[in-house]
Amino acid sequence: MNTDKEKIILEVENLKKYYPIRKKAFGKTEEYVKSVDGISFSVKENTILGVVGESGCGKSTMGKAILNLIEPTDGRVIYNGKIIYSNDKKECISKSEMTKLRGEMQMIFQDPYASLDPRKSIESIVSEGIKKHRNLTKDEIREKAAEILELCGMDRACMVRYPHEFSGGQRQRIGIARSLAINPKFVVCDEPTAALDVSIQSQILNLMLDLKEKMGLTYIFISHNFNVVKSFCDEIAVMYLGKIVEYGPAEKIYKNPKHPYTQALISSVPRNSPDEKKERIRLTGSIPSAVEIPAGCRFSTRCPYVSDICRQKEPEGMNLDNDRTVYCHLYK
Amino acid sequence: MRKFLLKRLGVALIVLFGVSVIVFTLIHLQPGNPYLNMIDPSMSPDVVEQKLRELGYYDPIYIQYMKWIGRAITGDFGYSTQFNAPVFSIILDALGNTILISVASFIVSSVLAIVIGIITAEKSGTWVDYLVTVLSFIGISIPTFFFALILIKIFGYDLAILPSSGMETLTESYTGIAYIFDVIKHMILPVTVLSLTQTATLIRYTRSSMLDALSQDYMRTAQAKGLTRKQAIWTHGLRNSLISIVTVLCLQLPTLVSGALITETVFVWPGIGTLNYNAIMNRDYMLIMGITMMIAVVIVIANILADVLYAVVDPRIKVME
Amino acid sequence: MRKKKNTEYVSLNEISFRKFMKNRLAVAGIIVIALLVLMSAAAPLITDYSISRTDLMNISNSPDSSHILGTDELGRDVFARLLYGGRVSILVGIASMCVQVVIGVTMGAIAGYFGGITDKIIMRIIDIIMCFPFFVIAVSVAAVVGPGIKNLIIIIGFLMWPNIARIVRAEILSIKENDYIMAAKAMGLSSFEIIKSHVLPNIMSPVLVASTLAIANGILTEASLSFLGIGVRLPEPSWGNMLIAAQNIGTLQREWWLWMPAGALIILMVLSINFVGDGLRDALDPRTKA
Amino acid sequence: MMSSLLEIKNLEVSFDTVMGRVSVVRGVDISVDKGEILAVVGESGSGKSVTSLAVMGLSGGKIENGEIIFDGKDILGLTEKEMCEIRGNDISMIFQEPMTSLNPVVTIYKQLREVYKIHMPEKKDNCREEIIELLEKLNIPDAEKILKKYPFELSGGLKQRIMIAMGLICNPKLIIADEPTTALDVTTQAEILDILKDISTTQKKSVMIITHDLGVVAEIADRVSVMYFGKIVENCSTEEFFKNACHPYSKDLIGAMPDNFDGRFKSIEGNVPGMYEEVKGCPYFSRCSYASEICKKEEPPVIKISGNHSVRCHRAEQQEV
Amino acid sequence: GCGGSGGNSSEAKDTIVYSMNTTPQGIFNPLISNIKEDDYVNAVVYASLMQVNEKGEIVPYLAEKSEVSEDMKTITYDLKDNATWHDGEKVTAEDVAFTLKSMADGGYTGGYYGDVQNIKGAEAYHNGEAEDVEGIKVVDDDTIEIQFEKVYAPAVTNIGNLKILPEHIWGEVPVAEWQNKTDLLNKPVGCGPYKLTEFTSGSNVKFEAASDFFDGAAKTKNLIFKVINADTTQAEFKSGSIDIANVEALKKDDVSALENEGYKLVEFPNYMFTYMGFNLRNEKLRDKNIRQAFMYAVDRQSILDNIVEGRGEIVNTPMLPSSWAYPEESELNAYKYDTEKAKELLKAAGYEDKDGDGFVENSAGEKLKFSLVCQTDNDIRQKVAVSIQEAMKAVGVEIEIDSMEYSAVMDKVVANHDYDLYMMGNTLSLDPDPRPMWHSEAISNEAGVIGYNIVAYNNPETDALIEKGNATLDQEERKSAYAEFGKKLNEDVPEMYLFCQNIERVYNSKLEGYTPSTFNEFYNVNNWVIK
Ligand SMILES: Nc1ncnc2c1ncn2[C@@H]1O[C@H](COP(=O)(O)OP(=O)(O)OP(=O)(O)O)[C@@H](O)[C@H]1O
Ligand SMILES: Nc1ncnc2c1ncn2[C@@H]1O[C@H](COP(=O)(O)OP(=O)(O)OP(=O)(O)O)[C@@H](O)[C@H]1O
Ligand SMILES: [Mg+2]
Ligand SMILES: [Mg+2]
Repeated sequence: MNTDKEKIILEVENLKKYYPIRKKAFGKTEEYVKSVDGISFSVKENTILGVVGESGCGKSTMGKAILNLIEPTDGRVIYNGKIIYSNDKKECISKSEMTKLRGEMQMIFQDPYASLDPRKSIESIVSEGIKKHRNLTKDEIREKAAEILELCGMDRACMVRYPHEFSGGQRQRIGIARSLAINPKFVVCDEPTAALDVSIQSQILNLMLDLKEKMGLTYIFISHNFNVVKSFCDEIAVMYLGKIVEYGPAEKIYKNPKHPYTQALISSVPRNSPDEKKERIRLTGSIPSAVEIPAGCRFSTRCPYVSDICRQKEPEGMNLDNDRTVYCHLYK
Repeated sequence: MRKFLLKRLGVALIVLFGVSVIVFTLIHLQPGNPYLNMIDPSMSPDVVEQKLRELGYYDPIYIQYMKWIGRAITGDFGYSTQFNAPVFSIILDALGNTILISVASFIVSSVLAIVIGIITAEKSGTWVDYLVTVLSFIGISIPTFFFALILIKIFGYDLAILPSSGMETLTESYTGIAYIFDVIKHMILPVTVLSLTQTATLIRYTRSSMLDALSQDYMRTAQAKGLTRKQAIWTHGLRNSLISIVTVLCLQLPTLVSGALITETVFVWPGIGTLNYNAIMNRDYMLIMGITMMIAVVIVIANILADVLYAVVDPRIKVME
Repeated sequence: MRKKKNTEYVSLNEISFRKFMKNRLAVAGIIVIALLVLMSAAAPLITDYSISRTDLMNISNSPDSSHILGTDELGRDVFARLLYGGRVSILVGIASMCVQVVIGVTMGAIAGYFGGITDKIIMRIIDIIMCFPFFVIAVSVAAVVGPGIKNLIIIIGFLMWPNIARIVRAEILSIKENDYIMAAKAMGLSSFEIIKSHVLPNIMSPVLVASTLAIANGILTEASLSFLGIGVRLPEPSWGNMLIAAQNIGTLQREWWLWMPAGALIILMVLSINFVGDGLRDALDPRTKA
Repeated sequence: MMSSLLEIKNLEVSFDTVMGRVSVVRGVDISVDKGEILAVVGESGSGKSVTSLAVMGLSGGKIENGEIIFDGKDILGLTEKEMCEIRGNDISMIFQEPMTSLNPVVTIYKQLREVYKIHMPEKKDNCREEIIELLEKLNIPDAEKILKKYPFELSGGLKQRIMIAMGLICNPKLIIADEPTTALDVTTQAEILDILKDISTTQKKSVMIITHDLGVVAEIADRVSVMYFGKIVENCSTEEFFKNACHPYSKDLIGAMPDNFDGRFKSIEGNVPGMYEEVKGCPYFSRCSYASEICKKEEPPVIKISGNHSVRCHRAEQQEV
Repeated sequence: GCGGSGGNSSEAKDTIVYSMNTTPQGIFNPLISNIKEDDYVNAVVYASLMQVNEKGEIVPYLAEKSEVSEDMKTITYDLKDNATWHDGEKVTAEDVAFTLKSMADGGYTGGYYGDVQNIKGAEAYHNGEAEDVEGIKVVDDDTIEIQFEKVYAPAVTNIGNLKILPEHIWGEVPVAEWQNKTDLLNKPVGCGPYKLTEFTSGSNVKFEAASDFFDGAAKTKNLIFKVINADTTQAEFKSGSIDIANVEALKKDDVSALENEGYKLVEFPNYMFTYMGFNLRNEKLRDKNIRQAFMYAVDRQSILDNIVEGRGEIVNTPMLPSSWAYPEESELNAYKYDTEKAKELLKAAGYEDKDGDGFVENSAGEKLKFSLVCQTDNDIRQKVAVSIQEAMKAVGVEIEIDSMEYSAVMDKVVANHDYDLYMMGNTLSLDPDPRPMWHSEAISNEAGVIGYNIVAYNNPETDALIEKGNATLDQEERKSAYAEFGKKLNEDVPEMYLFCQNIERVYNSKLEGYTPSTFNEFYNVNNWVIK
């Protein structure tokens, strides 16, 4: 669908990740949490793709699966023309090649408290990747680490300290520095600013924007916060229950959401001042679990516009305005 | 559930087989000859050799093992060379006595440990905590045989108020309640010794799992509801720490039947521990194997039980590997 | 302790150290252990008596100016034996702990990190060893390989490592899911590198605690094995086999110097080690307050 | 002027740490009126949670100074028993982390029923109907079924609603909500906020909500208290806050809202002083764009700008003068 | 209750509790039992034809009288006609014949075949070549006649002391299967003074006086054997739970303390002496000089005086000093402690400390170094081993002590002959026949094959003396043969003779009639009574 000359850096085809569970104690492994249930999209170089959606809809899982940090259940992931994951193992690149590629693809983790090794100094956390992927001397590594930390707004003196001594915002910046230290081309950012206060959030987002410009980076940016996403990202993918329900340019989607779920989501974004008037779409109905996915459209149990077909048939992707896709029977 | 149990039982059989092979090999490798005391100096060496050959003493170990396992599978654990009786019935005789004191000390120590452990966790950092900590560490630090002897000296000799060996007063023929009291009186010292180290270890365990529970957010919630700290500890804290305590207790089950070798020996308590001691000292291979396998079976069962119980008491554990 | 200026930088290790130093029992424990180790190491400097010189004319003498802790049942100097005995007991404790830690950590780490079939096999091996009747095996192995400190260490080490392996495995399972492990993977580190530099350092504190317990346990096990007569080779003393001398009421009653010092030292040592272990656990656990 | 339901006066709370004693809350004054929603905002680590926990008597720190007057009573002087009467009954608290704030091994029903047991023992046997009614009021679908579940079986939003239900059972006069929606997505967040607002308007309950999200403030709060480095620096109505904030920090905070994007996000330069640093003048001095000499040397006093708008800033003083 | 000190209790008791330190194993058939504790049970349950009294004389017991024929090859026993089994059956000569025949049976697994081997036709029967043992003749219900192939002195004593089994019980079971008949073994039917009522393995054995015992019912109704922990004997006495205890393991002070509390002590010579064996298969130890050097270098008297606290006697030849066959002390070399002499002997053997390191070496620079196998569960032997180690160090010989449990010692030393030195006790029987331990036929040099001439002492001269002593019933003649044998072994020292520690029993002072003797503590158990 994308005919642009812009280079596509990542392509995801029908990605799936199921976690096996047993419903009852000692039962059989017959049930699965379908965290990511068949997702396809592509990302252009030097753009930011925002991913939004309810908590638990599979955003983090998707991010990790793309980077092969968890083994996907099915699908294909192509990075820069190389197949880094495929169900057919023969197609995939070799392990050593993958290790090399890891120097180009990075992830910033959601939880700033769990993603730094509490027993490593900041220096060793940040320099670990440099050591692995670049042939540099000790001093050069240190210099490089200090440089990137400063770039992320951290004092060079913090290098001898340990993670517990830093606030959440600072930790998040360290995590970002770690990912960026090895000069990646592509970064999955998993809610890098949730749970931070607004001023720190701003600092971090600015940094990421700077880097994108300076280094030509590509991001997948996972977030709850529409206020951020709408201005920060070029494109947005809205996820619901393991699937993408709407995909398109950020501005358009924010201004004019098509999918009922996106509409509800955007209407729920808090006002920016008490005077602002806003009508919220209230969702009713039961929230399905990722184990028992409803037949037909996944959103049918809560959708205000539900009709019979929604309960029977899973909607196909509809191309609207040339640059956006929506998965909903309303737009036949 | 059935499938889970079947699978676990299959694995258990492998474990039991492994245990039997290794233990059998080891005990047969060691020097020592179970038949030596059957042999009188006045017998001539030829006769002796002839006899030992008949007994299978010269067979290679693997042949001996095959013979043993062949019979063991049918439930025949052979004859004790020492007692000239079927291993099975010997173990059965001793098992009751062992269970008597081990269950008593199990109950005493679990109850004590849980109560004391919770109190110390609740009062962590105070002198009560310190005192119990020091005492429980002392409990862990005293070698069993030494503690047993000190108790005998004090209560059996200096004060002479408690019997120091056996299970009953032989010179009296008590019946009914009087008999039960008599046995209880004989149990006091060995049970005290057994309980001491168990309690001490369990206290440490309860305390730490309790402290763990205390630092959880739901404790704060409970207090925000209006429970006092103490109430919160005894309801929510206990409920959560019990999960791990219960499984630890499960893993203690094997000691209920294995008997305490040293304690039983010191107090001449005719249980599995004493039996095991005699069996080791007399190289009574069949008896050693019998006891080993019995204990191994109990350990394996206790492990399965621990897993099952863990899943039962903790609703979160629905996913079993 | 000198109060540091507020603005000075404090590392994790330093905080742990401070927490540890605040734990009076643990500090006392360290001091006692250091003293005991020093005294037994420097035994020849402290006493002129040897461990074996018997003096049948002076059997079981109570303490006097020539024998400050009296003589034992063969007329040997109890104090000298106590000093030298400490070497054995402490060595058995520490060395058997090392054996356990080396095997236990390796096996536990492999099982916990890789999971799957490796895990299953290792866990079954652990199950098998856990099913071993300790004394039966100890006696058999001692009989096969002969008595002596080295063998004692091996027996204890090889039979007790499953405890540590289990702890290590459980800990690894609980931290394995942490994002920093995944982050290391994202860096392209190999499994071995991840285990070495991220997993093991983070399970240090339970392992340290288990290790201190293992030392204590080693000392006590040596004593128990002495009770069964399979401890060290005669006439070498250990605290355990000295305590065995008190095996009857008469000795307990009249000859306190034969058992009290050895008993006291065992208890003191084990107690100190336990306190240190407890202190370490609290100090290394970032969640506990000082 | 309405009488305050809760009045915190000059509250100081400190903690003992390895590094020595640190003062976390350094003289906070907050008041919550009957039927109003007060939002407390501020930099993370400024002492918001500690202040609210101090009201519940659960802060775990040492209260160095100050008064907390609830409903006319100074509750700092109460015994634990008396405090328990208030907790969960007159004041209830909803915590940030719904995931960990519920006891993982007890069913929802039992956890809710516990409040009845504590505060209304006479009703504890037939509270089921009441609970279901309450849950339905909170828009919880399938209330009947949910009661039987364990916390881990519920989604974050549901858990947070259960927490709210727990807080509402006793008809408290004050609800304290510490970042009740931080972990939740916007749709769920909006629902929770609706509920809180509804309770406050229809049932005349007072709510004190702590949040980072100025959107949340705009959405529901009647009044705002801005906290910085252990002190309240500005206190005004929500409208005033968004239109007419006076303290430079408040202004910067509003400026930093992501909505004000112009190619870059706005942020506040510099850092909060470290916990252990001694601060003489205004703690915002180093980051403040209006800072003058006096700010460095003297701590600003509280300046009343209008009826219920007060601010702690030298500049306001100067403007006044 | 069981309180109150046994020494002062005033009420008469109808129960005597005899304590032992190891549990009986329940093999209550005297022909196949093999531990001391089982033998004690058998001693009160069964009766033998003759028995030893406290003076060491052999007197009739179940037999009314015994007669030896002119040619000393036939013995006739007349049984008491009032003897009955505990189940009421009469004891007859058939039972005696059955007992003897069972021992000669090819399937017999016990250790006493040697006692009947010399009966006429026994070998043929043993090998399955005869239906019956020709030499055993039941004359009538009460009379049995036993004919021997040749004169064999020990047999007289040994057969006389055999406990008789009831044919109607054991006759139905093939001899080869006796050892597996747990029921019969645990519930013996004998004709002795007490019948067993209950056996609790690991704990106790209870007996009740047999009312129709042929020498009159025992004076005390109940007898109990109780297993106790030797280390807590004092506590057992104090709580009144035992009446008689073995106190050899206690210190002298402890024993005196018991005496002071009103208990009585009885001491009598042991039938076991402690020694350290030299492995004569070892080249160095084959040198008599070195062996004698050991004897001189170790202060055996001091060991006896201090480690055993003087409660025993030095032994200088492998015989019991209390036995009638023991040579005159004056004719034996007492090997008085003399380190100089020891060093001289070592020098004579070619070992001398030339390099001044305190240890002797031979011309090739080889040191004298031996390992000493010692059992872990015997405190006294361990102490003695350490003293010997120290004493030998003083003359320049290095000894390393190898401790192991008793069964491992037996395996290593007796079965596999793989040792230099070992500590052990030599248990002797009533008849002083040295044959089982010292005849060259009792040597085994094959690994795994047990031989009770453990040290492998091979001397045709002494073999001849042993045979000579066994071939006559004349005590004087035997005595002179054995004395000669004793002197020879005193000179050759195939083992270092140490001491014979007395048997000591402490008992309730109210207990009367308790006059134990070396070989039979229970010969008059029917007369024991607590007043
Ligand atoms: N290791 C796992 N095992 C089983 N289920 C898992 C696992 N990890 C995630 N899940 C499930 O997969 C689903 C998606 O989880 P994921 O973390 O990707 O959600 P998310 O969209 O990132 O949510 P949030 O916004 O809260 O971060 C959830 O239902 C979660 O419970
Ligand atoms: N128990 C404690 N011991 C020591 N310091 C503590 C303790 N509890 C809180 N603090 C410190 O007090 C300060 C204020 O904490 P508080 O939790 O009130 O911050 P907050 O304003 O709620 O921040 P956030 O918005 O991140 O939740 C923090 O710096 C914190 O480290
Ligand atoms: Mg996520
Ligand atoms: Mg907070």
